[in-house]
Amino acid sequence: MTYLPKPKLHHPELPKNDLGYTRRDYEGSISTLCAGCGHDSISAAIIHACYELSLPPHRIAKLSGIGCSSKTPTYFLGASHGFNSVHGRMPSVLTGAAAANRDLIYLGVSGDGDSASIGLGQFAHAMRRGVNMTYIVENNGVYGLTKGQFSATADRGAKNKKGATNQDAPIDLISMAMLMGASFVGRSFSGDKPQLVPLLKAALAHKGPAFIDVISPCVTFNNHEGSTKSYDYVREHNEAVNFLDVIMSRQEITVDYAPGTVEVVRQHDGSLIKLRKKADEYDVHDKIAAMEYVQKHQAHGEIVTGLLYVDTDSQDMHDHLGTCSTPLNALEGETLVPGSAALAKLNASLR
Amino acid sequence: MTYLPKPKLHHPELPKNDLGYTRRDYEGSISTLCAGCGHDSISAAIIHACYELSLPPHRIAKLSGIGCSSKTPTYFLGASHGFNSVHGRMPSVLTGAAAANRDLIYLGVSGDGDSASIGLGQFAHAMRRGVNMTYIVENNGVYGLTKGQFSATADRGAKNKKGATNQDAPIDLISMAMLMGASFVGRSFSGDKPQLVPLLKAALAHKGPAFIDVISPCVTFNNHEGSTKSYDYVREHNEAVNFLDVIMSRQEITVDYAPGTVEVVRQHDGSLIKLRKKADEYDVHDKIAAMEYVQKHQAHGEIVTGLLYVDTDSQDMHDHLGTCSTPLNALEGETLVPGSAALAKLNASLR
Amino acid sequence: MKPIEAINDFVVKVANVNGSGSASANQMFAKSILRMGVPATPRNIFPSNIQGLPTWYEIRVSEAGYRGARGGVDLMVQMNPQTWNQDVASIVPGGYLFYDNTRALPPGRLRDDITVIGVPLTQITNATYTLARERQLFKNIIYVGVLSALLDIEPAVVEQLLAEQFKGKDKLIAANVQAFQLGRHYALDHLQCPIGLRVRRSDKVGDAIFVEGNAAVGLGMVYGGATVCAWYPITPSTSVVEGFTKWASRYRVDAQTGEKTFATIQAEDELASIGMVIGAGWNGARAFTATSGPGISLMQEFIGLAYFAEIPAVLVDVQRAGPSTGMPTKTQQCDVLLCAYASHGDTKHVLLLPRDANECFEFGAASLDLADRLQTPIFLLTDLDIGMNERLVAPFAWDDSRKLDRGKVMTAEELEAGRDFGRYTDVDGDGIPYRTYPGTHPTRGSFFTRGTSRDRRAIYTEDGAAYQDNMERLLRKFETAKSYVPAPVQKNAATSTKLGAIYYGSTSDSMEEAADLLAAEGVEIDLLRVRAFPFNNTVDAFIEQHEQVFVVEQNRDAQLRTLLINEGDLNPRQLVRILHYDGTPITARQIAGQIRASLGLDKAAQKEAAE
Amino acid sequence: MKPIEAINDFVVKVANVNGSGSASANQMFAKSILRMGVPATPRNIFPSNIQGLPTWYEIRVSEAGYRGARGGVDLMVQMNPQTWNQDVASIVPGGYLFYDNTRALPPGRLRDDITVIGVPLTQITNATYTLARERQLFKNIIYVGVLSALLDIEPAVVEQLLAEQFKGKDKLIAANVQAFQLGRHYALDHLQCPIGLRVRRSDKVGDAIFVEGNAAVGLGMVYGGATVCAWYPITPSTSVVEGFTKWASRYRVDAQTGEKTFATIQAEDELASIGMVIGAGWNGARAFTATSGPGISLMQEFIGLAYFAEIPAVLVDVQRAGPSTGMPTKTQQCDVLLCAYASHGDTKHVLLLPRDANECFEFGAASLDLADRLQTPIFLLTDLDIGMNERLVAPFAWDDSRKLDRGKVMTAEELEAGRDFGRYTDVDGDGIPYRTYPGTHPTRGSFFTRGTSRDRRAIYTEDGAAYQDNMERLLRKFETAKSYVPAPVQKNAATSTKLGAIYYGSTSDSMEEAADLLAAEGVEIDLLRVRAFPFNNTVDAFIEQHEQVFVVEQNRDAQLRTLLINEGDLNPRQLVRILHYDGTPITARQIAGQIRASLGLDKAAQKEAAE
Ligand SMILES: Cc1ncc(C[n+]2csc(CCOP(=O)(O)OP(=O)(O)O)c2C)c(N)n1
Ligand SMILES: Cc1ncc(C[n+]2csc(CCOP(=O)(O)OP(=O)(O)O)c2C)c(N)n1
Ligand code: SF4
Ligand code: SF4
Ligand SMILES: [Mg+2]
Ligand SMILES: [Mg+2]
Repeated sequence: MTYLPKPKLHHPELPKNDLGYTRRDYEGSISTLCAGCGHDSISAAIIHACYELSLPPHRIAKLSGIGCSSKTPTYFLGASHGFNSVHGRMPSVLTGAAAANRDLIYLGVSGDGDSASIGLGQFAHAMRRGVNMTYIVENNGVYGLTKGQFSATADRGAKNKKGATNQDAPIDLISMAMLMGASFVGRSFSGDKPQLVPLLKAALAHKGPAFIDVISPCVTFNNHEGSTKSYDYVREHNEAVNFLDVIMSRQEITVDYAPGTVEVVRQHDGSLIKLRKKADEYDVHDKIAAMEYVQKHQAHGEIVTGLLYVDTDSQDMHDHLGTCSTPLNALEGETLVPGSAALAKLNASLR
Repeated sequence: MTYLPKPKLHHPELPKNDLGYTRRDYEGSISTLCAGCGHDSISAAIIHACYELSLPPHRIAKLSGIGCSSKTPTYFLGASHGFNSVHGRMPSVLTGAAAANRDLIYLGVSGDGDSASIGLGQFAHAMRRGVNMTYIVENNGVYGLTKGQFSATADRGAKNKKGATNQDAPIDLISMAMLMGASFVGRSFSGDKPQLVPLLKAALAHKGPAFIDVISPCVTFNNHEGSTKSYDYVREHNEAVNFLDVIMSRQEITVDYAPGTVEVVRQHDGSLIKLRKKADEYDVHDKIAAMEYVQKHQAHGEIVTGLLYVDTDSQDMHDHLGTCSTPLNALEGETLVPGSAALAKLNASLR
Repeated sequence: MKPIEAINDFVVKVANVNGSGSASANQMFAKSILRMGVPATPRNIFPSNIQGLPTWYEIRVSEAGYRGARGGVDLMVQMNPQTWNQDVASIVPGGYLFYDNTRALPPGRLRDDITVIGVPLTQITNATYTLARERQLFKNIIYVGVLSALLDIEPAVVEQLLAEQFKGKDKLIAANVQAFQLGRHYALDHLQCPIGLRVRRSDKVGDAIFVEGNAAVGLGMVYGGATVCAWYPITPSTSVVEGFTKWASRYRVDAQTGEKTFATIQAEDELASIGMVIGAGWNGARAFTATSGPGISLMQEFIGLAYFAEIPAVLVDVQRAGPSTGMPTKTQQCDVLLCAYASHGDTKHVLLLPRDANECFEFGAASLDLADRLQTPIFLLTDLDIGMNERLVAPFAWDDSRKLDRGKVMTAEELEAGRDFGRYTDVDGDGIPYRTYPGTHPTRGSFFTRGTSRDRRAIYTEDGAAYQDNMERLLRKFETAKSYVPAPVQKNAATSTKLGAIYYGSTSDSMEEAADLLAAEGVEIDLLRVRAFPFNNTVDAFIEQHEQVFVVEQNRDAQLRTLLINEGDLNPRQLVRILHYDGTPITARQIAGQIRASLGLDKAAQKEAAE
Repeated sequence: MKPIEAINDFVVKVANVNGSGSASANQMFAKSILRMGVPATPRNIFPSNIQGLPTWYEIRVSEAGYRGARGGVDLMVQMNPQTWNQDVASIVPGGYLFYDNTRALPPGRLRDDITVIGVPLTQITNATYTLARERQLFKNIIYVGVLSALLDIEPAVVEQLLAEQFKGKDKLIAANVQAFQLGRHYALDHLQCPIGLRVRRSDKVGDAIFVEGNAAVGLGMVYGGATVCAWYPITPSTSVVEGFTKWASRYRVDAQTGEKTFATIQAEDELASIGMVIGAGWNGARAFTATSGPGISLMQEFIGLAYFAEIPAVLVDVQRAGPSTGMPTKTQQCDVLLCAYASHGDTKHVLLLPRDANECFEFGAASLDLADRLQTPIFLLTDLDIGMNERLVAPFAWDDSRKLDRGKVMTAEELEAGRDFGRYTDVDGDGIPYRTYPGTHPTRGSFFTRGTSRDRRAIYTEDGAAYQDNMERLLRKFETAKSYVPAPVQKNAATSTKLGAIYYGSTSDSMEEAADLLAAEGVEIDLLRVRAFPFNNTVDAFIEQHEQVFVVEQNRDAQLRTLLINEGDLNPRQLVRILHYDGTPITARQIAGQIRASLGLDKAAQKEAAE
């Protein structure tokens, strides 16, 4: 953590996005995480992505559980409402919030303990339900805040600081998300901003449950030999599947990427994602193949990153529920209350 | 349910198994489920399997959650201790029980609501942990006991009795079990005794977490047109992957099956499972391929049944924990209490 | 033994098998009595089972309007051989037994102090119908036909009910009327009709409606403006959500577009359902969940979050017999204490305690206002007896000038105008701070919600003084709640008395009847029906005015009494426990018996009380 | 202002940055005082954060043996510029400030009523060491060296401690001793040593041991024969399990095979951890879990199951400040009510309330016996203050003739011999039935365990009478529990008095010191320290013997007082709330102040009480 607060004044020459906001407008209060924590890099990427997408900060709602990772929403998007709920239960709170107001952008931030241990059920069911959100797990394989116990994503055989070895099978959140029905699934590494920022942008623009697993080393409890979530390990085993960028449809200019290896994906809102396939046969629309790909590489100790699966035709929870286009929280008594005449009729039917 | 209790007297000519028990010795009290409920067929198959394996009934512990399915342990193995715990939390109770006494055989019985909705997390984590058990989900796609709401395994598009349509993505417990690290995974249909009984026997003989998903139609709330869990639907879409039988190693005689299509699997206790592959390329040891196979067929509306994956080298929770061979619940104070001399030394180190 | 003679004042009980289709026949039977202007109160007694186990339907006919369970059966309609012995035993001396005598009964099993009426129902049914399903269903209508003759119920009333029920399906009407007449004529031809028990047309029903408490809660939520309902199925609360969804589907769907102004979400469990309610409440929607005891237990952590972070939420708890899974289809008032002090740490929660379906509707709608006004979880505590039984209650009423009370919400306009916003600042001195909905204003009014301690402006802090300041404000808010919740209802005895009784919810009918019974014996009791927690100050006053106050409730540990003593610093010795908790609804006779025993009035009473 | 002069009676507080490695230096500093025979009580004050935020270590040196927090600081060791202002403000007039004056401080920020001692710590450190890690670690040892000179601590004692700590690593010992001497000599050379505060060798420590409550609980579980520990990490309970696992790994691993006679299972959450404990308990193993408030909330449903199905289980709740996530690193006694009446429906649970690490050990071992004996969940309620601070306590003791009490378990032999077994039959009249372990006998003694109601032979039933019979037996069992749980400890005042005080747990040290303070002023109070719930009958007797009884506890809502009143039917007006709940440990001064205020003895006291 940096002790001295940054000066609050805006530098007059800071570049502005389409809404006239600078990067500073997307920042939050000063992080109290350990210096060098991967989570802080993710916060920076979120700030970057929201700035570049020109999202109005106050139209984003950021929700989290409990953990070092779950603390981070305080450190970005200070003009957004945030909700640091209870351990492992952010998905349900976010689901309720999304039901109440379909017009906000929902960002769920969680840790691997929060989502893969205590929160596994809620994580899975939020995906099934098609909640329109971007769900990020800041995955370090440990419980940071409670000082270094293994989480459910720790690899079998990983050693912790005290020398204990993890014996339980690890949970692969990527495969789990695909299996549960997430319509956008990607993975990245906290230190890989060029990959993470576009992935976040694509996820934020996606309609339906977008899930991103971000490997995010805990410098205090898990960045040591034997840990499969440490910086060094991840750098070595990181096999990027593709690169991507989001172009909001109103821009309509594609970034100049090397041609030939690029696939363009059209998102719900019309925005496009361009993909650079690592392997020629990789098809981001084939979920079963994606799961196989991820797992096969995993079996070889490789972590596949990039946008791994996207369904551009997905429906979201509101489509399923058939709710009206006005956010439910904006409806007034006149719309909601049937009134005394209806009640008189109803009484009559009950005699 | 049959109102009149069966006479308690044993027929003198009933055949006996190696332990001298008859089938009746593996029965429980009279079922109070709806007449024709698939769950009753599963109870019958369990009775059959335990009888044929000559398991001493009192060395089996049967645990369940809450639901019609979870009531069934009362209806089989009356000489076993049973535990009807709370909704969705049988896996943790069973885990604790298994930790306490490694010498009993653990049978976990659950429903799809119990395991895929409220209990998803516990289900997943019990698999990860390698608990030595046979875990059966009696899967009808509905909440029977609370009268017909959709469970999390109901297919998207399924209609319930009241005409409502399920909108959420279904959970495929088979893929989930494999993903989470179950070392024995199979699926069957309550009405298919020739397949289910051998599958149960193999699972009971397996060391490590054995999971069986049994499609079990609810005759009251889910056996109607539009339901993908109804008898008729399942009969049509059931594609049996293989047949299998268990031979306890002390018998050492293999059943006379048609040769050529048979694969022999050696289990931990030395017992053999013979598999008849439906598709020549099916390999019960390849988890990733199994998941792909299951999901590909699922995508075509087909339910793959049979033994789908087995790891004959799996370790169980006690191996991971390094616990002693004597059951923990049998250890006496002499073994467990370090005594006053050790305490005096310890006190000294705290000064 | 002389057979009982009674007009418009008796108890009929029908013994059936679960899942045999008797429910709608029995309901029609009860309704036919109501349509003759005679108050009747049915109770379903059913097992935790789907098909095949015993179930009963008990109807108390009472021109005086008593709605509580009475105890004892005057006419037993025995349709289930499984329960023959216990059913025959439950008939009061001089009562009647009506049974299916198609097959002969084992000898020596009948009492000689009752009148036995055999009708070969199965034989009649099978002679007329061939399809198994028809046989099963019509047999029920046939016995209603027999009953109409035995009890002198006007056949036109039943035929009218059948016509309403199968409106549009004329063939079904005719078939059912035929079955009804089959039974009725058999009885008229072969039996002495009517028996000593009779229904006589009256005018005591008035404009009352006949409805289940759970459905009424659901309707109250529609009228209260709930837009998000998140739930997980559990007996006996499931029909709250079914009711909400049914009424909302009637009143809240755009006829053109089919778009809904509500969302009912079936969650994966109770932790998720309360989480969703809290998320929705945080985001400015009116949201509720419905559950029963086990669900409340699972929601504890989240309830504490909503209390501390001050998020509106409504929890309907339709109580059933605990602890643990207990008796899921039996009634109790056993979650009072858990709800009042739910979650770890120091907490206090608002409880609403409706007595019947009418108040279920009223308090249902009010709960959403209270949640928004007080920014805290509100518990609507009903029970199986209120929730899952149709009951005659005052008709629902709604004042069209009434507005939804959204509480203290700061708007974009106010923020724009520069109004100061501190999420946890007590600007009005009532302990209730202002909140903003997420997304309100681009630069002002955003804040971070958390379950950890923070200062008045919602900034995270571990400072003890800020923490304590906040905890004291929460107490102030709870004090404020007293003036918003429904006040207790007092009903003094005819003459001044030193005895009082405090009661609530489903106990009310029986308590008030017990007061009548006791008054008739010269024991006068002032009555105070509490309708909410925290208690209004008049409750303490009432207790102080009486030497002895009976606290009547349906649980083992006298839970409301604990709340009374703890919150009012009252002397426990003044408050006498009157308890009943075996899962059956409490009766007036039981209450009167225990009160007599406690006053040392009646030796016999002590026996009755212990029943 | 004259600088304070005090020998063996003062408070030192060290202000550090979290994660800077100061913890072990501070512990060594505290231990050096103890090794000189002078009682010292340290307290860690730390944020909910891993690295970078302020943290403090406060040591109360008290030859009289007072262990409660005192309030005020005599010597502030200021090592963290973030908290400069508040730290300087906390020094009592006449006190001392020791700080790192490597960089000049802004002017005008120092008080003139304190003695300021500047040492260029960073400069000294950096001049000697070059590696960043060395600089960070040795700076801490250097200030311990300075402190030894300032407070007259014997250097040999510190050197001996260093030798013990780094036993076998001679290079490290030498390096640390060097750093220590560096600081010490700087002080001796440049400062006036010692200051007015001094440690003087004494003999008041005796055979006391210095240990954390959580570690002691873990050790108690080893001695109590726990074989299964299932848990989920949560502050401040995590070190209970770490302690258990550490000691078990020392005493319970076969030297040859490496096989363990215990299993520590990290569950996926608290629902799973209590589920595992219940499964293990059902299966005859002694099992426990450790958690804090949020975990207890999540365990509610399972706790009700264990109560109703009567399964032994031990739950250690190391309490922290609630509600909700609250202040996870601050102390409170705020889960008393939730634990006592945990879960929906009518329930009552046994609570054990240790005062310190010695009782943590004792009650830890006893809890497993009690769970087996009473076949019910046992709560061991400690708190952060007891659990996460090392404290001087009486040494652990064990009687080798003591046997594990496995309670009423019917064996295969007894069953074989034809002894009748009914799982829920009260054969002995104490409410405790017999159980069998699964797998005991081929044909006898098996039964079905369930959370639903059943009869005395464990057969499922929805019969009201059987249900009530069982619920009454559970009450009888709770009555029986009174004679098994640790009895309260009474300590009467020197002269007869009408004032009494009831207290428990971590409040005890401060309460007993407060009684001394008040006695010195002529206010005599009889003391009763309760150690368990249900309360022994002597508690009611104690209250009846006194006109006014202060109930002293660390929560807002006077939770133990509620239990006293509710279970004893006591008059609340006799019981005066003495409360403190801002997350800091209660002090003797605060208690004495509130008691004075309540007695109207002191106007000034009222201010202090409100502090
Ligand atoms: C109900 C509950 N149980 C336990 C805790 C303690 N706890 C806080 S954070 C945490 C784990 C966090 O791990 P993770 O989600 O991976 O976040 P990280 O700190 O690693 O970023 C735990 C167990 C809690 N706050 N609430
Ligand atoms: C905590 C809790 N919530 C809800 C319930 C109510 N409940 C009982 S069984 C059940 C669903 C059972 O469904 P499933 O497991 O599929 O079993 P089935 O009856 O279909 O065999 C529910 C929701 C409960 N008993 N406990
Ligand atoms: S403990 Fe680990 S996860 Fe937590 S802030 Fe520090 S580095 Fe990050
Ligand atoms: S309701 Fe369905 S699942 Fe339950 S017993 Fe009946 S048929 Fe079986
Ligand atoms: Mg983590
Ligand atoms: Mg089901």
